[in-house]
Amino acid sequence: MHHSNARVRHHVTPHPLVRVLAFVLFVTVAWSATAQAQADATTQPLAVVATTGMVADMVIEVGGPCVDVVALMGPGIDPHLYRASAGDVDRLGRADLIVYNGFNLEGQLGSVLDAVGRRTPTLALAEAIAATLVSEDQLLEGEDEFEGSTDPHLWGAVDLWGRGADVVAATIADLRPACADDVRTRASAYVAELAALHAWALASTASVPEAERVLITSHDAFAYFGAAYGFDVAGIEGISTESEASIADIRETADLVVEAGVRAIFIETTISPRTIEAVQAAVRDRGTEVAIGGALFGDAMGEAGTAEGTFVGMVRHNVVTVVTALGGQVAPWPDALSGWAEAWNLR
Amino acid sequence: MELLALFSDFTVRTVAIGAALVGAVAGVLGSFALLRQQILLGDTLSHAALPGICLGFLIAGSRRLEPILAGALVSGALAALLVLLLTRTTRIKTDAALGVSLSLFFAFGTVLLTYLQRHAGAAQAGLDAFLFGQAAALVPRDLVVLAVVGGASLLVVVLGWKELKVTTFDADFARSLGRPVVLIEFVLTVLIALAVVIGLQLVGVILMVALVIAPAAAARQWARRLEGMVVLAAVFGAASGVVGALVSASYRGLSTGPVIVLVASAFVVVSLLLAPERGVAWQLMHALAQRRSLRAHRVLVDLYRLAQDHDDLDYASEQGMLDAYFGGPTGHVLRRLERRGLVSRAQHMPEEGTHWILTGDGRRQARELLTPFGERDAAVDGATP
Amino acid sequence: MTGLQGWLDQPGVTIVLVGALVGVAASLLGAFLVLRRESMLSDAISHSVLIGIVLAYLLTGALDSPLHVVGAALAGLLTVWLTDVLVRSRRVKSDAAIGLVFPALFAVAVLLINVYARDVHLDTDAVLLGEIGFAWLDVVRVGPLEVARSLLTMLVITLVNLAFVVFLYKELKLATFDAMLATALGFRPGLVGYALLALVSVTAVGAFDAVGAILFVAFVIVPPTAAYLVTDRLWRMLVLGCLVAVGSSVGGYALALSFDVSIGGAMASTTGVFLLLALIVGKHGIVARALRRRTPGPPPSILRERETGGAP
Amino acid sequence: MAGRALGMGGGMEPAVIGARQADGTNGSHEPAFALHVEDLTATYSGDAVLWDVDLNVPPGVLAAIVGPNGAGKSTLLKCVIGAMRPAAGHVYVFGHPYRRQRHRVAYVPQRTSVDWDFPTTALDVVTMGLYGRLGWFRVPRRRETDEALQALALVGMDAYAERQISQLSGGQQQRVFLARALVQDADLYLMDEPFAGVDATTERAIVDLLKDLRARGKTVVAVHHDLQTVATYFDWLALLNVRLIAQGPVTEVYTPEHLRAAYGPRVVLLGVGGHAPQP
Repeated sequence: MHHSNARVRHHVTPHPLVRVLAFVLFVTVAWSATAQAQADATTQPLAVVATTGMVADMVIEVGGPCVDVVALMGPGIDPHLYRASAGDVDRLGRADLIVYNGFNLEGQLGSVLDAVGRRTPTLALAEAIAATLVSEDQLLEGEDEFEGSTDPHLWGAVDLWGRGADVVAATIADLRPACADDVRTRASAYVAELAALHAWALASTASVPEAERVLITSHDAFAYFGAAYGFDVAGIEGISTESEASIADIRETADLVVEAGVRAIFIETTISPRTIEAVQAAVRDRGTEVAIGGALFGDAMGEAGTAEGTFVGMVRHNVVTVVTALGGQVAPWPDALSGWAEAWNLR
Repeated sequence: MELLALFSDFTVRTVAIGAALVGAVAGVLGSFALLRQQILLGDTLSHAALPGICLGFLIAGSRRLEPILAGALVSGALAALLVLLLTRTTRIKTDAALGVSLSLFFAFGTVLLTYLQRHAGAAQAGLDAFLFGQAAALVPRDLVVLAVVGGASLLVVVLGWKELKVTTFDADFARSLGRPVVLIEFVLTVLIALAVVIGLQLVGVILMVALVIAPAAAARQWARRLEGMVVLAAVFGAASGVVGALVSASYRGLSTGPVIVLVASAFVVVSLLLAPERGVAWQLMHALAQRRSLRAHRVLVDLYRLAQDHDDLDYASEQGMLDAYFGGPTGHVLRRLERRGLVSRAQHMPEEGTHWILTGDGRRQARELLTPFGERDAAVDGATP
Repeated sequence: MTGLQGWLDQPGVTIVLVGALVGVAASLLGAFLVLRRESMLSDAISHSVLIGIVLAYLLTGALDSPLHVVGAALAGLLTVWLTDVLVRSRRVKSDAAIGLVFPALFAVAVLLINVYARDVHLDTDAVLLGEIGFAWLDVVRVGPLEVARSLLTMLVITLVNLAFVVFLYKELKLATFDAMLATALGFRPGLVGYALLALVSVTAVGAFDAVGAILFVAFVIVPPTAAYLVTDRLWRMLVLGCLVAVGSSVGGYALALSFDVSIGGAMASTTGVFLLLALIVGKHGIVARALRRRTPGPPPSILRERETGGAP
Repeated sequence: MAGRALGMGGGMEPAVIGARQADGTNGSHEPAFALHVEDLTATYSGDAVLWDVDLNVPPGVLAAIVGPNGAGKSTLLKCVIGAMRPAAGHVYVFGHPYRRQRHRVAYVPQRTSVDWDFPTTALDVVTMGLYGRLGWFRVPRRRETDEALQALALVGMDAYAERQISQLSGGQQQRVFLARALVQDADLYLMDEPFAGVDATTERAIVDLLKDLRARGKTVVAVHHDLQTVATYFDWLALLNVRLIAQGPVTEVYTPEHLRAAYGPRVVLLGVGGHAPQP
């Protein structure tokens, strides 16, 4: 499971003309092809299309060899603003299972996926996790006055996110009964890993002085993170990045930084750093300095093939960045995750 | 007062100054585009920036402002060239050429965006902000870029003022004077593209169109000379920027770009309504006065003709008959004419209704109305016994 | 029936069909817009319908209701009417009027979203950029078949547009070519024009899900323009425009697959390929024109003697 | 026929008064005027381009409306066909409002008012003249095409029937427009600058055509700008410069005084006043 990225499919791009001819062929023999595809469906690994990297990582960890996972929204892609390419559409069309985050994280694609289910089984992971919660209080609402908008950035709280493993396992087991035992074992192993990660994150963040526990980022992606690890969070933009930041947003954030004596603020990898830089400049004008503490992975994970391209590595990066910038001390890496660290040559 | 207090805030000041710079430059260059009836070129240039932004990013490999602006400028210039090529060498008309150029460049831009999304990894994040505007995120460094680029284009306008002016008013005449008209047109197009490109990150594509058009259109209503129009457009543009920034700063959640555009549009509406001679309000009053005097003149003439028909210049016409002759009620018109001493009431038997007689002044004026160019005096008088 | 359903279940088939229908519906009307020199109105309409959608949302609280189509169509007509008012005031030229109206309406729409729907998924991008790639995911049941919603919508819109162009062909032609004669003969060219632009608005709304505003503009303007360079007959221009649209849909999808890029963007870009082709081979294209300039034209025709009439 | 024409628009004659009281029919069955314009005032955003114009064109004449640029000549025709709403006044065609007489009127707009790049043929343009007869929704068929071809033959353009209209010369385009008017078989022909930008041969052909129309009892009202030819081409004349300066038979109206009243004192004219123009 530690070499999970290797399984993200690389598609070969043939000559355009070949593709044009192939397309014509594809249209003319369309329905016989469908019948063919259905015939050998049960023997192949389950073709899963996941929307975000976080969701894909979960499915890869739990599904193991039973699944063949493609993530649509790679590193640096803001899910709120994602645009599909033809290849993505093709992959969605061939998928046996579509796993997405839900709660409107994926913008247009999410609202479409909410409505479907006939053609392909779908799983809204964050929404499924929410359904397992005993208390509604653990869910965070959007700041909007409209009812029913839930903050979709659930993965910020590692313990919450870990609950998804069993949901994913159950879904895969439903579709591939032969894999049922395998995925359940993998799920419980992954849950244990995430529990260790959560404990490490708690220990690390606890070292941040009480006065420094303010996390300011480009947009409101860290509410669950803040609730789980004891930070007051503020984003310049709202939960969705679709509306542009206003002058008042910048000013209020700058005022907050000055009042709370915040020593570092953070950019996000999927969002232009300009708003954070504007806050920094405004703070400087108010007579104090605020550092830019580094780039956090808010809505997407890091580049494939790097440690930050996995969920564990992404959380590790975020915690280390926040804790270091805000004057805390990072806790020792847990033994339960030493295998992961070795795989990525991290010690 | 409260708005002024806002100005002391750093962010508000930065955005307001930036918006004022963009507004002023857009106003000046928009004036030329408006007069040359090339105003929608701004629309095309704004949309055509998208592939340039993507290519600038691809080539430079980073989100640095300069290469991206350069890319946007180049693709804008190419789009303008396409418009020129289509209109000059085929029978395609300007509007279609603009639309073709706009939509094709933008379509290619979206293709490039998805390509970058797949192939450029994390580095491409936030590229759309260049297109959809992020006024609030201006920092002093941006102001320097805006001031340098804007100042340079204004300098070009000032230095080439005479050439620009004569080309704008009459390109054929300019050509006959031996001016390099094609070069001047090219420079003007590049300047507009430049204004659009520096404004894009401030207000976004669609709203940049408004900033090119609105201040110029508002200024056009007031000014009689090109000089005045250009200066006024710059003032309107800058004022839209400042007021828009202040208003958007005073309410949370109001994006700056759209507010600036609405302020600029308000300048247009007010100018359309109030500007002397060109203003709608002025025109309405003028039209009303025209219609009123027209009615009065026609009643006078009708009275005069009825008198002539009866061979009696002091003939008293009954009001009901005048109504029929005129084709509508004439009472209020007659009363107004009476106040001006052009007609007077004749006392007849009460049950027959009011009768009206032309006074001496009234007769003179009616005769004048019937003989607008003098030559027919003799004819009319000759017919009068 | 299962055969047909099997076809419709193919994402590629649905996507290409939706693209082709958007293209046909748009270019049928676009031919007249191009000839009336009102191409840019399609750009204006496609932007300002956002305010119709926002207002419909604020009224109903639903992100997806039939009111959206009504609201958007009304917003499109509002744009046209406001532009008309500005032009008739004779204070601004028609191009400036277009450029004044739609950004203002768009700005109002964006601010309404800012203030009332900040965290709701009602984004400007969705309207401006659309996503044809997801069209096949959203299906509705029609009798025994399950058909993509936008396929159904676009089919209806295309049929309405086709009926409009076929039944009012003569009126549209006259009103476009010679509005003065149309008035003199008692046809109402103004009314015909408004009907045309109302249909453009409705088509724009239908096309948003599929290709987004800007790409819709490409389908309105580019195919008829390409056809305009090739033929000298209005009906051929309409047919050719439709063929270009269908070809762009098929070709664009193939190109999008081969380069793994945005489908809608590739379809719209492909219309440009056809325009390029028309510029090269069309009898009014650049090449033909350059050739004509080099070879001397035919001598001025000798007018035939009149056969009848005239005083003896 | 010229005897029916009025003097100089001063409006003293009983005939005019009679016309004002009724709808222009002058009481008799056959209307006195082919085109009767009454107190017509038209404005563009408040400024009058036509002021209180009374025009009375008797049937069966070739009438020219002449005046300097901006005199409101084209506006007058636009008001007649309802393309522009006048601020005041009425228009009667053969004694009735225009709307009820559409089938008796053919209108030839200025050649430059349409886009000749429009993808269509000469034959198709001529067929447009029959659209009014067809009404809404009905499409032209064989019969209409044949009529259009005949009309094209009348102006010597039948060989160009299938030509795209931009491939025609200016004169040929004007002939197509005339054919389109002819095919309507109207009683009143309104023409806006029929001689503008045409070659000498076409000009002569058009004149012959107009005279042929007159011989068949038709009435022609044409906006004309060439003072030198007006007296030879037309037999009835209205001088217009926002107001009506004079109207009546060419022989009476085409005088230096009237022309100076319309054009100002500096107008230079050849052969005016002395000799009577050929009808």
